[in-house]
Amino acid sequence: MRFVDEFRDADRARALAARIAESCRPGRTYTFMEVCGGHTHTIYKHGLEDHLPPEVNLVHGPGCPVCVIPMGRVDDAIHIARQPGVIMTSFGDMMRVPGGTGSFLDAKAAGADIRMVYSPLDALKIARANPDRKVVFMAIGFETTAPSTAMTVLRAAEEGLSNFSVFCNHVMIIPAVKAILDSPDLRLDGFIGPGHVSAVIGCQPYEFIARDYGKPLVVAGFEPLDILTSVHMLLTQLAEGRCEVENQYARVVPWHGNRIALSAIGRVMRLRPHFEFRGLGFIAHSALAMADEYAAFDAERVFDLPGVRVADPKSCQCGEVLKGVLKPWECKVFGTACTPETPIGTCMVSSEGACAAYYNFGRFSRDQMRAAAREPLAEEASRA
Amino acid sequence: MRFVDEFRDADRARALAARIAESCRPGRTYTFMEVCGGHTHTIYKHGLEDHLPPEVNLVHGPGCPVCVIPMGRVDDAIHIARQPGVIMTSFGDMMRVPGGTGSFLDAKAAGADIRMVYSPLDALKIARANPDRKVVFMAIGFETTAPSTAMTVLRAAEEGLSNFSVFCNHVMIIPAVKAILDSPDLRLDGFIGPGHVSAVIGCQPYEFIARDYGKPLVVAGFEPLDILTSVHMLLTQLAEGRCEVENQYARVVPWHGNRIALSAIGRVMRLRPHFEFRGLGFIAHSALAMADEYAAFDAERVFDLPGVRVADPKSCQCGEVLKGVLKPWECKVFGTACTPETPIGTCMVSSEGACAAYYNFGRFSRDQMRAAAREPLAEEASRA
Amino acid sequence: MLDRIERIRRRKPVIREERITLAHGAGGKATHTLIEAVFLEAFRNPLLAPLDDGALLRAGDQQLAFTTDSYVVSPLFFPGGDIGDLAVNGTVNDLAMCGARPVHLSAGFILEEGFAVADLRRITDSMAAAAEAAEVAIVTGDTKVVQRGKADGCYITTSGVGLVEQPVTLSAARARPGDAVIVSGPIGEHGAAIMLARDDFGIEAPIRSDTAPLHGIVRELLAALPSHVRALRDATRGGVATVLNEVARSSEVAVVLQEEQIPVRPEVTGVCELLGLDPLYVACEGRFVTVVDGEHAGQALDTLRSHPLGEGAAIVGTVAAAPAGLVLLRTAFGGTRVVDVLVGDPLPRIC
Amino acid sequence: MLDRIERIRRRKPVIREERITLAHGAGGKATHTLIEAVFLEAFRNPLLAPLDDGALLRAGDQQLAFTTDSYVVSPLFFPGGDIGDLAVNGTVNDLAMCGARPVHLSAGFILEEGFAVADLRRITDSMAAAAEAAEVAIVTGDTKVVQRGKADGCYITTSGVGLVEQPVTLSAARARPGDAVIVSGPIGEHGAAIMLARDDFGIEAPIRSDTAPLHGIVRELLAALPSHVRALRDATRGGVATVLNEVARSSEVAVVLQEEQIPVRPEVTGVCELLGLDPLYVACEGRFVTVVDGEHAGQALDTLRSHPLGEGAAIVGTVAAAPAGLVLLRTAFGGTRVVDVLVGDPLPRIC
Amino acid sequence: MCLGIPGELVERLPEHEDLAVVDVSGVRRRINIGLLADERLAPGDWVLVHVGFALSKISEKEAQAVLDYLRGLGQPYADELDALRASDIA
Amino acid sequence: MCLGIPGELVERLPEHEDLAVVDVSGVRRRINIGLLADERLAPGDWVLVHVGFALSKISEKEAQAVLDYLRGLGQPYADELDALRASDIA
Ligand code: SF4
Ligand code: SF4
Ligand SMILES: [Mg+2]
Ligand SMILES: [Mg+2]
Ligand SMILES: [Mg+2]
Ligand SMILES: [Mg+2]
Ligand SMILES: [Mg+2]
Ligand SMILES: [Mg+2]
Ligand SMILES: [Mg+2]
Ligand SMILES: [Mg+2]
Ligand SMILES: [Mg+2]
Ligand SMILES: [Mg+2]
Repeated sequence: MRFVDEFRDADRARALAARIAESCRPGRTYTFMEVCGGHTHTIYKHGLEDHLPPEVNLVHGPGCPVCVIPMGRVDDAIHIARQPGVIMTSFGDMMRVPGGTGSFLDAKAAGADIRMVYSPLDALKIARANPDRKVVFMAIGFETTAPSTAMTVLRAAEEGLSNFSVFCNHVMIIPAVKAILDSPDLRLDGFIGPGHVSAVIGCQPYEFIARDYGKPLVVAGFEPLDILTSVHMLLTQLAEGRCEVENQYARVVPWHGNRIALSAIGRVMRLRPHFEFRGLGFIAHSALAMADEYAAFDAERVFDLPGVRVADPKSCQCGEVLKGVLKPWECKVFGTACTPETPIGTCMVSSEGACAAYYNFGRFSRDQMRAAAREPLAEEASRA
Repeated sequence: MRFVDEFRDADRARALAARIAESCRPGRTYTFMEVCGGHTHTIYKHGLEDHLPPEVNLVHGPGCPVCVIPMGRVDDAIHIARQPGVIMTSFGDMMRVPGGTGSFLDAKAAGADIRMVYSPLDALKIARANPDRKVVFMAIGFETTAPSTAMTVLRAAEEGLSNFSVFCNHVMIIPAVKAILDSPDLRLDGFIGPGHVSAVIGCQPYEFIARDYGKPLVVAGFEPLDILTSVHMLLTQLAEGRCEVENQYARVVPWHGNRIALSAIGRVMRLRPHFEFRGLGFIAHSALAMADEYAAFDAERVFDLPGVRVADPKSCQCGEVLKGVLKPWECKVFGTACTPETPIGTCMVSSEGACAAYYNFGRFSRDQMRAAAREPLAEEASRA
Repeated sequence: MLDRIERIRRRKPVIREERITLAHGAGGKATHTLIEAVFLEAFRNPLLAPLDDGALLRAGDQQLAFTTDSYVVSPLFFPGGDIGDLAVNGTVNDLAMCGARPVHLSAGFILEEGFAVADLRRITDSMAAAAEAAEVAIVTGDTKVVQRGKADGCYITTSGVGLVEQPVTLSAARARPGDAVIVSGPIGEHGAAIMLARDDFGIEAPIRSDTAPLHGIVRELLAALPSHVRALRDATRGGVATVLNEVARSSEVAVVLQEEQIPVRPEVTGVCELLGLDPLYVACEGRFVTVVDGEHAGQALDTLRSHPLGEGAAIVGTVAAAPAGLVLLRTAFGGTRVVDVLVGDPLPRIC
Repeated sequence: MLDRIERIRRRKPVIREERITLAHGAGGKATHTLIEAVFLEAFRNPLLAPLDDGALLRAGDQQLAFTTDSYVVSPLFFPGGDIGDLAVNGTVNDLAMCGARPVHLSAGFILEEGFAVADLRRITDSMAAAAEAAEVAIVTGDTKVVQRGKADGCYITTSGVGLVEQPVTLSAARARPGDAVIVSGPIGEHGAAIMLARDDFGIEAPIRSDTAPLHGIVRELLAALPSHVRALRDATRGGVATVLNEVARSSEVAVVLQEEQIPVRPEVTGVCELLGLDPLYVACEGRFVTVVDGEHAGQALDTLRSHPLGEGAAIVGTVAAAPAGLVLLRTAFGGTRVVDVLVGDPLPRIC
Repeated sequence: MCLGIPGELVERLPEHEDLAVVDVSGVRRRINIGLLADERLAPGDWVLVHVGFALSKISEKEAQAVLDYLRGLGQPYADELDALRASDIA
Repeated sequence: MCLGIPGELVERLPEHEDLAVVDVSGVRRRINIGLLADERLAPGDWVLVHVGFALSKISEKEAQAVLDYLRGLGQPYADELDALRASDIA
């Protein structure tokens, strides 16, 4: 088993789609939020909504770390990158994210040494190879990614590297979901829970959602059949009157998460009192900073930061999109002033951002898509 | 008066040539050495020998600073240039001079930061602009150039620049001429003295040549008429049985030289006990090093130098050429293995080197040249 | 909403950036914007306007094709090729895509001070071999040397002149509903090979660049279907997705692809998965896309498959009338999505 | 001794260096050695062999000229021009030197990440203006972007196709004894302007680049003397001295120059004196050297002088039988000297 | 960002206990398996790779359970499909 | 190396007593005149420029003396030339 193709099978999808359609109570519509941007990406990439009946409506949540980073933090990162002798390292996803004064890509074009890495360990490699430079890793991501940053810092400390630091922007999924749940304008019937975050934190932390907010949640994998299955599991819970946390992604997600990963985070990082999420505003205890013991690796202490909060552009409706209140195309600037080429909001940058995913992969009514796709392949035609 | 064209006039040259021919005692030949490479350059560039009778023979002396620099010093300079953080600055003349392991140009191609400058003051400018780099000036030249280096160091000291140093290879003309005079295989009737060196040291230092060695010397300017005039003055002295130091270049050369220049050298530099001249071997008291008071600006003390003496290639006959014993084309490798493109000896590098000057500008019997030059210009032909 | 977006997509492109970024060279939207807003704007003339692989010119009674490309690939040597054969094949292919027989090439070298002469010889040797294989002569050239630190070893610009011997009308603007879309072999191998050769990501896989001269296979295709080939495009920077978007936009048609039909070697899939890339956007240097009359698609496929460079050819989609200007993908999962033009991705230099 | 040297000078060139140095790009001996030992060796073919300004090709009933040059001048903007008009004029001129009417140009851009879009527009605007002035169209192009620190703002490679409309046989190998050597105007202004624009030497002078398209003046010359023009060469890298050495060597004749006849503006003389350079080796970008039948030299001169770009034309020398292969200069001082090919001088990048 | 790829562990590297090589469709990369120190990983095990780290050991049993669940759900559909095909042929 | 060029001093610069501008055939460069501090240089004076320094003040009187010497030497030659030309015309 490769754990990929098996979960992309069209025949299985069609069978499941039929069951999903049957599971909908006539006359009722269902709105589920997929919390994680990875799910958003999968949904659009595979055209998953073509398998959903009109009664089932997916809204895209705040789980794209690139989408929630506030502009001021991008500006701070660029400020660091511009200091003499600095090499800033970053995942490719961050390169086009706009701050108040442009993106990493712009700063790089203007002379900053900013390099794309695949792993924080690659940043460490760069630090070792450039002892006379200060190498900073732009750490972003939810709990999925935070352990990798933590392990990298532990490694740097072990090696006694003195020219490596982390600009820590790790955020946490539970406070973000709670902010969504607490927002007054929201109507959701359940959650598709983030699979890879859960590989670290486990499923137990979601229990309050079922218990206190009465919403079912199914932790889901990232192949399209995983998501369809999760939709079916949510519908089944609702049909059966249950409201639980279920784990569709048990092949990857242990119920109690990854102990080593959690303890690495615990050693290297500490909870911030609050942190700004783009569009959602300040959320208490929602992000991680470097622990005092690792102050030497904390770019926020190694460098003087302007730390200026930058208000989101007026026209930006990312907050509503992140809360699932607006569909991407309902934003006033979607596809006109705001495109992946010229993003106004961050949801238009990462391919996991709801707006970018919809712009790149969707941008069509399901009906039009289906009509176009009904054309037979020419080979079939000419051979027939 | 522009002090240039007036001294390049062909009519005046032809008149003077007639007088020179008349001044030769029938049956006798005259051999004069022009000490300075600048004179060699002028002679070939203007085709001056076409105005000399066959009885007058010019041989080219050791006064080309690029030609006398020993290979080991080039290697030392390249060693400095290769140190991390160093910017080596040099006059263009030095770029192709071969050491034992290649030239500046090769070292530059292999990654060293070596920059051409017009003046040592330009090196100082580079040092000011690059406070985090160590800027070294490759100082070469006879007394003409040494005062500029000295003034530059005084300026650097005044400004308190701590990233500037001089790799001092300044040499002195009198010991070099004395070495020539003392060599047993030499037959000279007189000297054409170096005009620009003399602008600094004056004419008085040459008096021992007339007094102790019985050879007349005329300090000459660098335009072709200056040299022709000096030849006439030498012939006149010989005809009149005089043996003196005369100053043909009084418009530039004061009899006692330049007091400020000499005192700048005296402050910043000290005499070396001995120094190697390529082809001539070690000569006592023939070169300058940085004085102890300016040790901070002395690249020989700032950097660790290999200081390895490199033997000249076996086939190299530069020594004989520098002493005037061989004409360039009499060297076994002239124009074949040794060309300006692939110099074996240093006389083939600078356009002031006798071999390069002859290769670039001469390379012909005077008869062939004259025959070719006799062809009328086409305009004359077609308009006639 | 869709109309509004389409209006925006079609309006005169404007460069908002003050400085050139790597995105402007990635072959996607930013590249197109740069070309249209700066180069087309300045040089506007009827031959340049179609922005095809090359320009078609008339010289006496002869029609010529003329094209140019600069090659800045890093690293210079990679599994399956080097900048030298890339520079020859790339220009040969652009001529072939115009329906021309490549004949003469020029080569301009920009060398960095310090570049190893032995490497230069390796490059010129492989250019010579590629030229011989492609039956072209390198007839004129130029060499410049720049200071160390002002280039990356060696850049090569080749231009090519080809003869259009049988009059064919090929253009990205000629696709019509019912046509078939064919790719000549597995896609993305060149781009994947380059990414791995850079060794930035610590990934290893047995992937070789697909660089190859396509004039031979194209000649056979045009000979077999002289009047049924609508468009030819080599799928270089920006990959198959970019080429098909050009077709959809120029012809005002929809292109509908079938995911399972798209030939991708498993190793290329693996690299794309690890790096989060889509093989449809990864460059080829020896594959092309052709749009042919749907009724002759089978014949076209057979012709391509009988050539060594087309063994892996496949019909990957069809042309439909609507939604005009877009490329759609029927996914293996049974859904449908848009395949848009690449938004400038800071990928490594691949050509 | 002379024979021995001549044998050595004519023998197969060998590159001794392991690495490319700036000398290999300076247009002198090292450049020739590189071209002959590497490029000619690898690409050897009859069209390339003559190493003229461009290659002459046949296409149907039409003769074409094809040429390429890469432009890496630093700084990009200088008094009298910029890299843009240089890139157009340079290629137009190489076509004109082949006796062709320049018609189509390609342009390949290599841009450095961070390059100002406004500067790029300035460059493309001046290319467009130069193309219009030269009556050519830029019909195809390419753009690559390289990482910051891997270029110097902007490099441009242009290639050109021209039509040879009246059959003329022009070649550096056609000079014969009795011919006249003419330069079309004062020399060395481009190279001097670039050196000053770099501001490395702290020298200031009112010198502007001479960059200009020469197709018009050449057309008039060829129209006036259809069968008496032997050779045309634009005196770019390496200057007039290098061009004439090529003539002397290819035609196996001597070229004898008269120093006072060589037109040099006083400011250019001043710069050369200060820097110890010889104007004969300093590049022009809007001057050419022509060798014409000696009996028609006066007519050629009158024709050139009646064109605005030839007002300063002058007959500067004659062709003699011996010493074959060499350029001699009768100096103003009344002597004679050899004017050899430049030994690679690390001069700044000028084109 | 949360991109995680299943890969097969093919080799543990001697130079560091945290280093291993995974294979994804014939493509190999070194990854850090320090987060799975509890799992006693061996060649043949599958792991989920995220930014160069193995985040989780993948359970084939659990994967199979999902596929079985789907097969169960799909049975009526498959039956229907078979019926359709049968009627088509007829 | 010992290249020295005559230039006309056209301006002394206010920012430093050692700085001046010389003109060589219409070409201007800043040079250092510190080695000629004894000479009280003023615009119109000619100096010999070497590697950015004025090395010597040029004496027009001495230059003229050389040219006069040459004229003296040349007189017989000039006479001869005139005679030749006269005979040619005849
Ligand atoms: S269209 Fe742009 S501004 Fe609007 S929600 Fe999406 S990303 Fe934000
Ligand atoms: S030919 Fe070369 S080796 Fe011989 S003397 Fe001249 S420079 Fe020296
Ligand atoms: Mg193409
Ligand atoms: Mg092209
Ligand atoms: Mg191409
Ligand atoms: Mg050229
Ligand atoms: Mg390409
Ligand atoms: Mg030319
Ligand atoms: Mg050319
Ligand atoms: Mg040219
Ligand atoms: Mg191109
Ligand atoms: Mg040029």
